[in-house]
Amino acid sequence: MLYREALNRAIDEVMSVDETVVTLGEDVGLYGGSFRVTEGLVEKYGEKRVIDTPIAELSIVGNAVGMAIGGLRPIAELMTGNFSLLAFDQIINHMAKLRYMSNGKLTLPMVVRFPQGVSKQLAAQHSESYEQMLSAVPGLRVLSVNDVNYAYHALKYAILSDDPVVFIEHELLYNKKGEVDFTQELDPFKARIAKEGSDITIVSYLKMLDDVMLAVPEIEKELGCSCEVIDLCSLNPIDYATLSKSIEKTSRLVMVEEDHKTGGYGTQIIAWAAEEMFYALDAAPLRLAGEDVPIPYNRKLELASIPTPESIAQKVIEWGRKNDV
Amino acid sequence: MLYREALNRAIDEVMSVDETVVTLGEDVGLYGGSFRVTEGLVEKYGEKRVIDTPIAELSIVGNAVGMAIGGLRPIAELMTGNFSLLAFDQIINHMAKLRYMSNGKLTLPMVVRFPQGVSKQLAAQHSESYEQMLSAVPGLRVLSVNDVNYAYHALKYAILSDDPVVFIEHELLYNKKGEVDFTQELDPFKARIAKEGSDITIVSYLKMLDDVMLAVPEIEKELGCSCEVIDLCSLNPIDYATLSKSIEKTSRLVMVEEDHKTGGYGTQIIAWAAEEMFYALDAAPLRLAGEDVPIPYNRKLELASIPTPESIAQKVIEWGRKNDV
Amino acid sequence: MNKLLAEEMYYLMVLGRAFEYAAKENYMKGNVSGFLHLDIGQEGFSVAAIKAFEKGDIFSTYREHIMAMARGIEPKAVMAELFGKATGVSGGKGGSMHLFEPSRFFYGGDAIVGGHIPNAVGCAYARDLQGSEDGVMVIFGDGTTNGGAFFESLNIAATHKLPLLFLCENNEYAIGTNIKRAAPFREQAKKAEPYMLTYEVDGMDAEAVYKTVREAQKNIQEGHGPVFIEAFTCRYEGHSVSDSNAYRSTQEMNHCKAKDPIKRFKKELQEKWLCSEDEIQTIEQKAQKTVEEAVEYAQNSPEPQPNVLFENVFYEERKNVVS
Amino acid sequence: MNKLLAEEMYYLMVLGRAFEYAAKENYMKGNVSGFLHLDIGQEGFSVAAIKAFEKGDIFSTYREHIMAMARGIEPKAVMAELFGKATGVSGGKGGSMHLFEPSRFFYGGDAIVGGHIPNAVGCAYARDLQGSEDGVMVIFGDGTTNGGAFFESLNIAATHKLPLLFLCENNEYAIGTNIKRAAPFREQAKKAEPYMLTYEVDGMDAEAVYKTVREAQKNIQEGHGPVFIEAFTCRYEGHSVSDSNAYRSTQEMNHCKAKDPIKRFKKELQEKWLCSEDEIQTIEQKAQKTVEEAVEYAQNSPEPQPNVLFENVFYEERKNVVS
Ligand SMILES: Cc1ncc(C[n+]2csc(CCOP(=O)(O)OP(=O)(O)O)c2C)c(N)n1
Ligand SMILES: Cc1ncc(C[n+]2csc(CCOP(=O)(O)OP(=O)(O)O)c2C)c(N)n1
Ligand SMILES: [Mg+2]
Ligand SMILES: [Mg+2]
Repeated sequence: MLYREALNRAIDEVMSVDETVVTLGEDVGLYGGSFRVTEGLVEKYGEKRVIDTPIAELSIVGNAVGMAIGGLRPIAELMTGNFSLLAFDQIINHMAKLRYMSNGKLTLPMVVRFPQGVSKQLAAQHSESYEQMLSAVPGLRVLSVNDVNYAYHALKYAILSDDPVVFIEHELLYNKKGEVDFTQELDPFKARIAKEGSDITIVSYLKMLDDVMLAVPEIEKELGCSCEVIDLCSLNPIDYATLSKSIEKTSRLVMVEEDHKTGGYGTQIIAWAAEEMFYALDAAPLRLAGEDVPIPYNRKLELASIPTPESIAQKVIEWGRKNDV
Repeated sequence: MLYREALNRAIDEVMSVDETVVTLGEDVGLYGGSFRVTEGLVEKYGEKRVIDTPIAELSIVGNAVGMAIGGLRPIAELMTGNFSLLAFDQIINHMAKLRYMSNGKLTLPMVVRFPQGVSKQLAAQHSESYEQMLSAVPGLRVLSVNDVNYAYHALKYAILSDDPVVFIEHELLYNKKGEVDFTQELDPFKARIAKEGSDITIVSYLKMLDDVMLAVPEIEKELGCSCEVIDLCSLNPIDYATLSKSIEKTSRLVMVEEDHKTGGYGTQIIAWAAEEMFYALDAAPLRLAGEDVPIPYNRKLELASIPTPESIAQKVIEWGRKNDV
Repeated sequence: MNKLLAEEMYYLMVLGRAFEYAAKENYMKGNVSGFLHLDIGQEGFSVAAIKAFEKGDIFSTYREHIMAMARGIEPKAVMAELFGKATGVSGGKGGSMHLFEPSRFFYGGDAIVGGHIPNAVGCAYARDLQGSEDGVMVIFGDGTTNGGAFFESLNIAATHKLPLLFLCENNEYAIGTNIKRAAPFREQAKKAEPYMLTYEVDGMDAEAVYKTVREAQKNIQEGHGPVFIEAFTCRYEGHSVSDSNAYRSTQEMNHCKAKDPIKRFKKELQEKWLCSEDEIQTIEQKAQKTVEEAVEYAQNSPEPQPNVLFENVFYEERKNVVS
Repeated sequence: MNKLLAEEMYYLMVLGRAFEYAAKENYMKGNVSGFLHLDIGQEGFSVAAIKAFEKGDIFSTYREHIMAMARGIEPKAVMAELFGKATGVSGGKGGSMHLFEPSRFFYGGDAIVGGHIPNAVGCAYARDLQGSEDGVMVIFGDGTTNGGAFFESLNIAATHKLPLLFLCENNEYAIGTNIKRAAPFREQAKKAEPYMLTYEVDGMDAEAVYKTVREAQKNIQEGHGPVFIEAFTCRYEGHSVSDSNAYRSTQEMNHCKAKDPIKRFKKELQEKWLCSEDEIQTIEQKAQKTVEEAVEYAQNSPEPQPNVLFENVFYEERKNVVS
């Protein structure tokens, strides 16, 4: 099953049993969704539950908030995270805060989902990552999974949860293949150990995790060590328990992300480790991230602006040598 | 001179010599500005250069971008940072990126300024801090000064700079008193040593720096140590040179900010230190920040949600004792 | 309208005004803080609109104390909220701008100008899907009709023929900026004309507001889609308690106060509903007493417990460390 | 219009179409990537609008190759940009959606639907302040007229009587969503009517577009404030090269293509301007050759240097570590 099919299946299953679930967004209905995540749903559930919206992101999220207040469980799709900026007021000032401001009188069972990140030459206004901003907002859960099985379970959880969830996907993951275990009970807030190891803890998430996995064989060969790779899955809350267990074992931490180096999401992981795991660390942690530039169109420049399997391997090996790994 | 008067003076001086400078925002003209920063300007420069806008933040910033393209030097005021969310698309996708996407053909000499932070019981939709988001955007300079003298010099610099600058103020600093040295040449991107010391480096900025200064005497007394306090002034770029010099001297780092603990601005400072200054640090760094909750209205809850001079003193002392400072 | 309702409305207006003055007084004393937006001068509008929109959901702005009370939220729970007390309608976490009571279908107080309008659209969508008839009313000021959220909502509500009543309180000012300096014309209903049926009404005339909202709701109930009402009003005080109101001349203020909605409605009570001076006094005294009791209640109520700070961030209290 | 201009316009239309097909071909070959939005079917509209708006600033969307060339940007610099080469109009950093040439007052290519409209408003403000007469033109699609940025701009432009021409290219589709499913009516000019003078024009008729834009610019130059033009057009291809266009029936496509703007303008050239078959062929060959040369140029141009990645983030290249 493809990643996008797993998402489709999760939405479909929930819609088929709970008629309060609706999904809305640009081209999610008749067109089948820009990335085909909502394909086939309008035929099954009709235009009143699979709602094509105008190009009005502030309203897409704002309407979803109102639908949730009115007793529905909306899933709002934004075509890409880049357009989520137009909805930041609704996401941050409304979706995240209404429950708290009302002292719990309002409940907002809703999901905002979108893909993000560097795809292929979509240029600066279509290639950004926004998890660092959204994971810093109290009142939002942020899920962002790499794995196909997790995609199914995490999205299903998000829809059924009574809390507002931002569900971040990646344009390059939609066609990823994987098995889904439909019978499993899976906690989407628990980090996934993508690979066990004993000498370096490498933390990543979303698409970059695949690049890390591609880099690992060379790292292990060159450094003669074994890497433990952790897929965060939930960006907020963070499963610190899994992280600390791993760091206690390896004493070394590497964080890899696609976001920019300055202020990117991984600063939270490194800052946490510096505060809470300082004495467990044998070496300065390493954080690999994108350059501090808007994403350029040209393919070579674009690839030079973010970590790649090659650059990850190279930089971790360099760091490993310098730090006696 | 008050902080807000220093800002007013900076704008006034530049407007008087450069007629391409305009300022726009809600109630900046006839009303004199919500926080009186633009007081008196419309009388001097007329309604065409001191422009009252409708309540349309996306347009306020979007128009400023267009004015800059058209050869003006706009200063856009947003009533508070909380409303800047409505303008995030223009700030991030346009103001920050147009120069890069055009390969330098476009230049955007503009400033977006706003106050932010916890004032007094303005509740969740009026009390947030957004520097962590905006400082993570390549293409934006972010200045946020604590000191009255710096307020004057940094804003003047920002207006005259050919780059887009986000200038973040704090509602509780506007009536702060200080001397301005008009003859000084001051680099607003250089951090300010608010107090020299030898044993702990405390980094902060904006309003929280004043709270740190209030906490320092007790910290020094209780721990029998001397604190060096650094006011970042520029949140992006960061003056790492000043920071590393201080940390090399003290071997200890504390970061204090008003933003939330998870994903707040200070994660960048701690993550940088962990990566680059790890072997210079004798103790785990400490980061004091707001709780991970929306800001509540009730005064006691509100104060419990952010660091205060008392809580800063208490937590630094506790940390110092545990870490043999 | 009948006599009983007229009396109730008069009671709510008088209560509203007394409440607002009491709130102001307690702001001066330091019992109330933050932004405090008073509805004095607009009581007729606020009470009539809410009472006319009998059933259905209501989304309002930050200037909503009187509306909340007209919707049946206890004055003491509103005053306690202004005092930031645990007994407040939002437990002391929301304050003046954030009064919520879903059991009364009142989703009150949004402090982002225009931010609640897309929410109301979404709720109208939900009601439509659920087959409920009463629809949704969203209330906002003239300064709100220049922002993207408002426009997008007109378009969406009209496209889907949603059961939504847009109610614009045009007091001609957004803080210190007159509407004629923020829009090309004074009448904001013009903006809605391409999309839906519009009405203009004198917002200082409670009876007229009542009738217009009734008619509009009927239209909605009959499935004709959204409606826009513009009510011209006047606020007597500054934008919030901290605004000096210096941008309006004494002349303008006098002109504005001459149309007092409470005096006008009192006359109607007397002339049309034949209420005696006694009956009216009884109402006024009751209102006064209710406000006094509300203040006392707020004063004596406990502060929220410290741990409340961490409660209701989420519905499911899930620890940050999961396993 | 005179014969010379008519010939130039025809040249630009033919050039435009050939350019777009060449771009598509090179996308299939992998020389061009990212989002590629073709303007085929709308050449008459794009060329006529730009030529009519002789002077003044232009802000466009991502579907702007032909507009950029009509404004005088070299076809080879546009093609090189699509190839991501250093010689591209944006140095290979922008790509198809981001063509900028301030020396020709063309601020191209915004990829955020509606995002460029507030920028155009700001630029019109600047021109007004500077006393320049020609004003600003902003071009956008029918799908853009449902978003907040568009509405706010109508209001602001009208309030300040700015020299701004809103030009809506209504091809009835926003990707796969028909305008009638995203707005309550097909004609988007209705939305502008409360604010400004509006025109509707057949966007497949280049001459009509030319005349309307001329008239509108004259209006602006005379200081009457903003104007709105809606041109009904038809795009022949999918939204972008990666869109299969499956949501439009063959019948709809045939109907649409029957109005071909190039064929129509060719007829005008022949009948009104008495161009000979020879003259026309010369133009067509020149256009074809220019496109071929543009592709060759793009192909042979160098990639950007690696260090370009870090350039032009800021105007002042200030190091992160200051002291
Ligand atoms: C998005 C946003 N921008 C600015 C503000 C600041 N502000 C609060 S109320 C207000 C004026 C609103 O005027 P209007 O809509 O006419 O309502 P009124 O206060 O007259 O009832 C402004 C500018 C805000 N709260 N939210
Ligand atoms: C804010 C935003 N939302 C969504 C998109 C994705 N998108 C790109 S073009 C487009 C359709 C625009 O349609 P229209 O305005 O009619 O222009 P056309 O493509 O027909 O020329 C959409 C939805 C975007 N680029 N920006
Ligand atoms: Mg008003
Ligand atoms: Mg279109």
